[in-house]
Amino acid sequence: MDWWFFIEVFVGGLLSGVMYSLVALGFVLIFKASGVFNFAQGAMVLFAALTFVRLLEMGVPALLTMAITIGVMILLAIFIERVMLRPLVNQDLIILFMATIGLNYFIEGFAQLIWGSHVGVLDLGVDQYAAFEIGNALINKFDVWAALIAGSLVLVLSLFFRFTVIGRALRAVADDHQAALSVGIPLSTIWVYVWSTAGIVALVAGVVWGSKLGVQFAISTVALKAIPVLIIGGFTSVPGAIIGGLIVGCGEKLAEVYLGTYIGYGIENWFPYMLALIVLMIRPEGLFGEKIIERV
Amino acid sequence: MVYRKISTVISFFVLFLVSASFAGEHFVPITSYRTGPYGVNGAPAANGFVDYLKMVNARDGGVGGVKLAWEECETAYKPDRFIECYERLKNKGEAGATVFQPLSTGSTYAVLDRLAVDKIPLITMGYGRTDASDGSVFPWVFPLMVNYWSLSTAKIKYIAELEGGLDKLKGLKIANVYHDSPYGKETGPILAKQAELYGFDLKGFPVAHPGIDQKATWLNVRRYKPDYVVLRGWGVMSQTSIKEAMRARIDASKMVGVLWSCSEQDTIPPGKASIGYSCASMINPGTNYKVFQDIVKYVHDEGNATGPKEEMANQQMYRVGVLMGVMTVESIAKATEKFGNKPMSGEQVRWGIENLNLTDERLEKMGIKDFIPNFRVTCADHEGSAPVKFQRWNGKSFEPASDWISTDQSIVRPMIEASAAKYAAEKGLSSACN
Amino acid sequence: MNVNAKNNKSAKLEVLMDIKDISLSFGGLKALQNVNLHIQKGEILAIIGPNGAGKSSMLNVISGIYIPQKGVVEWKGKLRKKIAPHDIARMGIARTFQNIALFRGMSALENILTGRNILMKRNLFLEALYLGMGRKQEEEHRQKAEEIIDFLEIQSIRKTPVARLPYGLQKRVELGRALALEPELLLLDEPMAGMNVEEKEDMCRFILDVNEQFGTTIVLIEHDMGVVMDISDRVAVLDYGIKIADGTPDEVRSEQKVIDAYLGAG
Amino acid sequence: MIYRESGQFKTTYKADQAILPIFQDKVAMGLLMFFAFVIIPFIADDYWLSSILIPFLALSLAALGLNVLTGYAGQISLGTAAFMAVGAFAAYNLQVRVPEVPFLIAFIWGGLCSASIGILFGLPSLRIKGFYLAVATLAAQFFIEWLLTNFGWFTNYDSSGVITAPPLGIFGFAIDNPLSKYLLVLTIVVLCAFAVRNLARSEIGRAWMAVRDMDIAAEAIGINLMKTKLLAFGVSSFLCGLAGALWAYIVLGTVEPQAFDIMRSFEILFMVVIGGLGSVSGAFLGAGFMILLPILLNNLGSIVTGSAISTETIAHIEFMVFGAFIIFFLIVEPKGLARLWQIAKEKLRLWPFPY
Repeated sequence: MDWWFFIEVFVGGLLSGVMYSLVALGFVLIFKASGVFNFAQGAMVLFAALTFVRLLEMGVPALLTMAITIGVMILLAIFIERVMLRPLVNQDLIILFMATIGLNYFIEGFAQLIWGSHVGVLDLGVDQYAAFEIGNALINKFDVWAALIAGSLVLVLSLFFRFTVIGRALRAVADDHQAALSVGIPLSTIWVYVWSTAGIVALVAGVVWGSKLGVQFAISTVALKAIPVLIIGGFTSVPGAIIGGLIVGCGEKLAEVYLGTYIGYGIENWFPYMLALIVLMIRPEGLFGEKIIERV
Repeated sequence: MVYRKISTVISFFVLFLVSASFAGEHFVPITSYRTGPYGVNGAPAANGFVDYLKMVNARDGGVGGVKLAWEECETAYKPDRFIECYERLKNKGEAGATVFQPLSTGSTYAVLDRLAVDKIPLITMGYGRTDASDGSVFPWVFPLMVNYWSLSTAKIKYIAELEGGLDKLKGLKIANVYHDSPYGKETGPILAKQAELYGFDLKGFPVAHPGIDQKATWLNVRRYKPDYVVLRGWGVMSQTSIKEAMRARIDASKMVGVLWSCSEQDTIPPGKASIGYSCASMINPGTNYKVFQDIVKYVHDEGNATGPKEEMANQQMYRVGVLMGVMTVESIAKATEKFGNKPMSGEQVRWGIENLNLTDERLEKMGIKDFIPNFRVTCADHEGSAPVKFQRWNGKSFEPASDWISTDQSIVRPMIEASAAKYAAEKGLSSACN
Repeated sequence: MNVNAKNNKSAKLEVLMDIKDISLSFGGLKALQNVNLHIQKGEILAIIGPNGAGKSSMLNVISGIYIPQKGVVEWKGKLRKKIAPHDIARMGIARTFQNIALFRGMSALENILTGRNILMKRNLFLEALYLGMGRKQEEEHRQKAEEIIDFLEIQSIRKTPVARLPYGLQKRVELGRALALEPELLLLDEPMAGMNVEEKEDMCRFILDVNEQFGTTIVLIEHDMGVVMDISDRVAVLDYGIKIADGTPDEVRSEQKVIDAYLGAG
Repeated sequence: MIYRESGQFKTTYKADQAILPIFQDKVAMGLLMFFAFVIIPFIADDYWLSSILIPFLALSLAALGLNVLTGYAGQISLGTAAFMAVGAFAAYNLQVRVPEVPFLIAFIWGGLCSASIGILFGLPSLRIKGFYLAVATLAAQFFIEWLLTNFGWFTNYDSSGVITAPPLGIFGFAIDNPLSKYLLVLTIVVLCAFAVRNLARSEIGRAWMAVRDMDIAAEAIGINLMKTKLLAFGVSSFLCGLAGALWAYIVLGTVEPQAFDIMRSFEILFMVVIGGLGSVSGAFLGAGFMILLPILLNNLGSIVTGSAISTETIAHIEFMVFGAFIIFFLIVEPKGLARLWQIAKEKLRLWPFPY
């Protein structure tokens, strides 16, 4: 067997895995702080990316665009907290989960309604096609670069959790809501913080994915890739999201390439889920997650 | 609030029932999809279609003095939604719907059985059910100009041209990267046939909908080390394929896309990756044909265009949409020649389509000379097997990459007839031609 | 009336469950240590003790949810093996929970009927068609359920969703659901917790009536000493997982260890 | 008709346990059935039959199936469409392999296959709950879609991977026009609806609800969680499979695996949520809502053709409205339209006196 090719597949898998983690992070943040599984994360990615690219198309300078988009995502978070989370605060988590599916549809519609659905081209000035050659293996530079962004984002987030007041509050909330209040920040505020943060993560993910795929409706479907990542990595762990992403990325690519030859291509659509299913059966809380207390 | 909702529901239905009654007009149902994963392709096509109809009304006052009326219905590329649209629009207008164009293979399949009952023809230009080209079995379906299989033969010819002769195909490795759906699978059999005929090696690589993540697929393609890649993509898949191809160090000039991977949505996002990428088309690139000048003159300048003006120049799908309009109108025109200047019914238009004969003079008159090749439909041959034009993307726009390449009916026709015969046997149909 | 009732009961000493020298611990924490306890048929046995004395653990051992690391539990003279939670009920042991565990989506009647499920046969088709046995058993058991409803005097709230009922009534419905199983042994986990005086009196009455009319053996955990002393035939006192006393209310009341334990705890 | 319970005293529990204890409800149901079976065939045209009523009924059946699982047994599933697909393809394959099999048998066979697959993917529900289970069902969704697309056997090696339903006929009477198809679907769906209603008020239904509301207590009173959950998965998938067969055979006629993609699963989940969790009527109300809304918006668009609102805008608005309604119902009335209807009835019952 061709080992250089194996390396290429393996590393390629790792790199796209990081891209999944990038999306998964948004889920983790919200789940960590509110126990809500936010199905709408994918739509938020779409919304952020669309906002960003359309503003650029209008000729708004990049930095300003970034600032505005962040602002928009924060507004979105506030809106969600007011309209959806507050009324559902003491509801069963499964109800909240279904509500976020509704939210997902709402945002998808809204995003395309105001920004239109034509493909937006996002050039970050990084050559998508250049690659390092290691032996006969090609390692795409853009993917490496995206991986670095994801990595640094994770770093920032973990620091944020460890050293800022809000961060600590969030972790407190994760443990129990009373504790959060004792930190002196009302729950609603905290939720706004979390969803804003998730929105900003979505923006980063959107920009990276968008520049890779072109900004369009389809990028909201990357969320579906992130779900098994979460199951495997654990819903509550930021590093877990990364490791989970890597496992899923590698797993599906290797399966597609080496298994696919025998049982037919297209495995990568379900392989991560089967992987997740196995993890669920053995260790429901995921590899890095905290033990699930009968919440859902 | 329940009651209020119900009452609004009712009131709306009443409204729409009384609203669209198109007296004394040819009714053209337009089933478009401006949304969903394929909206990016569907929207410009619909705009082109509608703009052309508007132009005809403005320029010629309709067809044979009878105005064209149309209603658009969003299918979101879903067969069940298309059926709903079909059922809703089929009886609109004084003489009922003239002809449907689903612009979706799945939808085509879904209404196949209903056409004969409703006596409404279907034009499926460059898509749909291939063996419907056999008019003796499928009297109501018209895969005009070129169907999937014919197209495929032209594609292989084109590759041979690049290589310098059909004999050069021997020993080549050709990868068929296709959308994992009825549309994508349709060319499997014909390619296999050609592979054995010309002695090239063929391997298929399916890409699951929507096809935004194809890394693994292209790793496989790369491992296969193909000389050429036939790209049978649709929607977001195509552009992603072109990108991944370059990432996998497969040169765009070695990629040949099909009809539906041949628009700017596919070639612009990949940037430099798509320079040199070529793809099949029913039409010549560019807009310097009379028909487009007329659309500008009678529609855009009048300020009642459906979409933005740039579309015409930088949207292949817009031009395809215009072509759809052209075929509809021409069929109606043909029908009026026989049945007189009154609103045409589906059945009458069916006759019109079946007797289409687009000679150069005719094309000249229609202002689309050289925009499309000339071809002729017969009862047996609902395709007219028009030649195919290949276009190459130069980084800014498409330009002709070949002459009109004729399709190889000697391969396609027998397969079509065999397949059609099988269908006829299943359904117990007798030949519609004599 | 209780007095002579008790006497002639304690005359026939048939042991329903015999718990021999069991120990139970979670990780380091020793919940129960070398506890011996037997439950006589037809009696009302109360298990009391300060918080964290191991009362609930004891109840769970009796109900079979916990399997003690050491010691054996005999049920009707036979050694009881590990059993699936849903088989406990089939053995004839029913229970109520400390914090109400009713099926909130159902009416009082449905909750009680659900208690009868265990006595019904399952037949997908007949039940789907609501024919033959599928229908017959519904109607028969409805009859039984109504008897319980009458017994607990909750006719008026039959069709009310339990979520809408006041606390006391919910407790009553839960008791009804347990009774619907027609158990031999009924375990009550703090049946009167958080009740006002009237509610408590009602509940006492029901417990005694159940014991009298159906001859059901009852084991209950309760904080309220007063209540316990009034209604129970026998009282077992736990403290830090050790049984420090076991006897008639009067005996226990006079037991020095008990007084210390409670003063200590109090 | 005035809606009054008063004066109707049930003398026997039998009477009280009838499927519709209240007289007016009996009458209403009777009228509804009369309307559906007798009036509609006269007033509805082909458009209404074949593109609104038949799809509506088929999807209602799917929603009913999901409601058994999610509404009654409290197990959430995002794989409904996959189970529909199993039903459709199983029915098709039986008829292809054994041509003389009548289609009704094929439908039931489809349902049974779907049921067994459902039970298989229901196994994780013994260990996991909530959206963890949803993930398990997602696995089913993607895996089955792939399986059907990837292996030609399932489509009888059709070159484009679609299945075309053979013509339907019963006792030599061909079911080929919209009306006969409508009546067929209606009959099947009504029968299923009554079956579910019966289950819901019987021992099985109570077991399901017990598991949904408080599984620990359910165990304590002797309900076997495993059997109960798997039974729910089985019955649910059976109905979904049947719905799938109807969808393939009668609504579309020719169908590709992609017709049962994840979007369909969500659509049906929405029907259940909007219509009302844990109620039979909810499935129908939800389905009706989900079918009519797009058409309504669409017509709204075509009334003001192109000029004011483009179909594009309409479709986006459609997305928003769905989303908004989901959230609205989850906040205001988790039991959905069915509950609102019930409340309306209670009000009516007390009318004109507020108390």
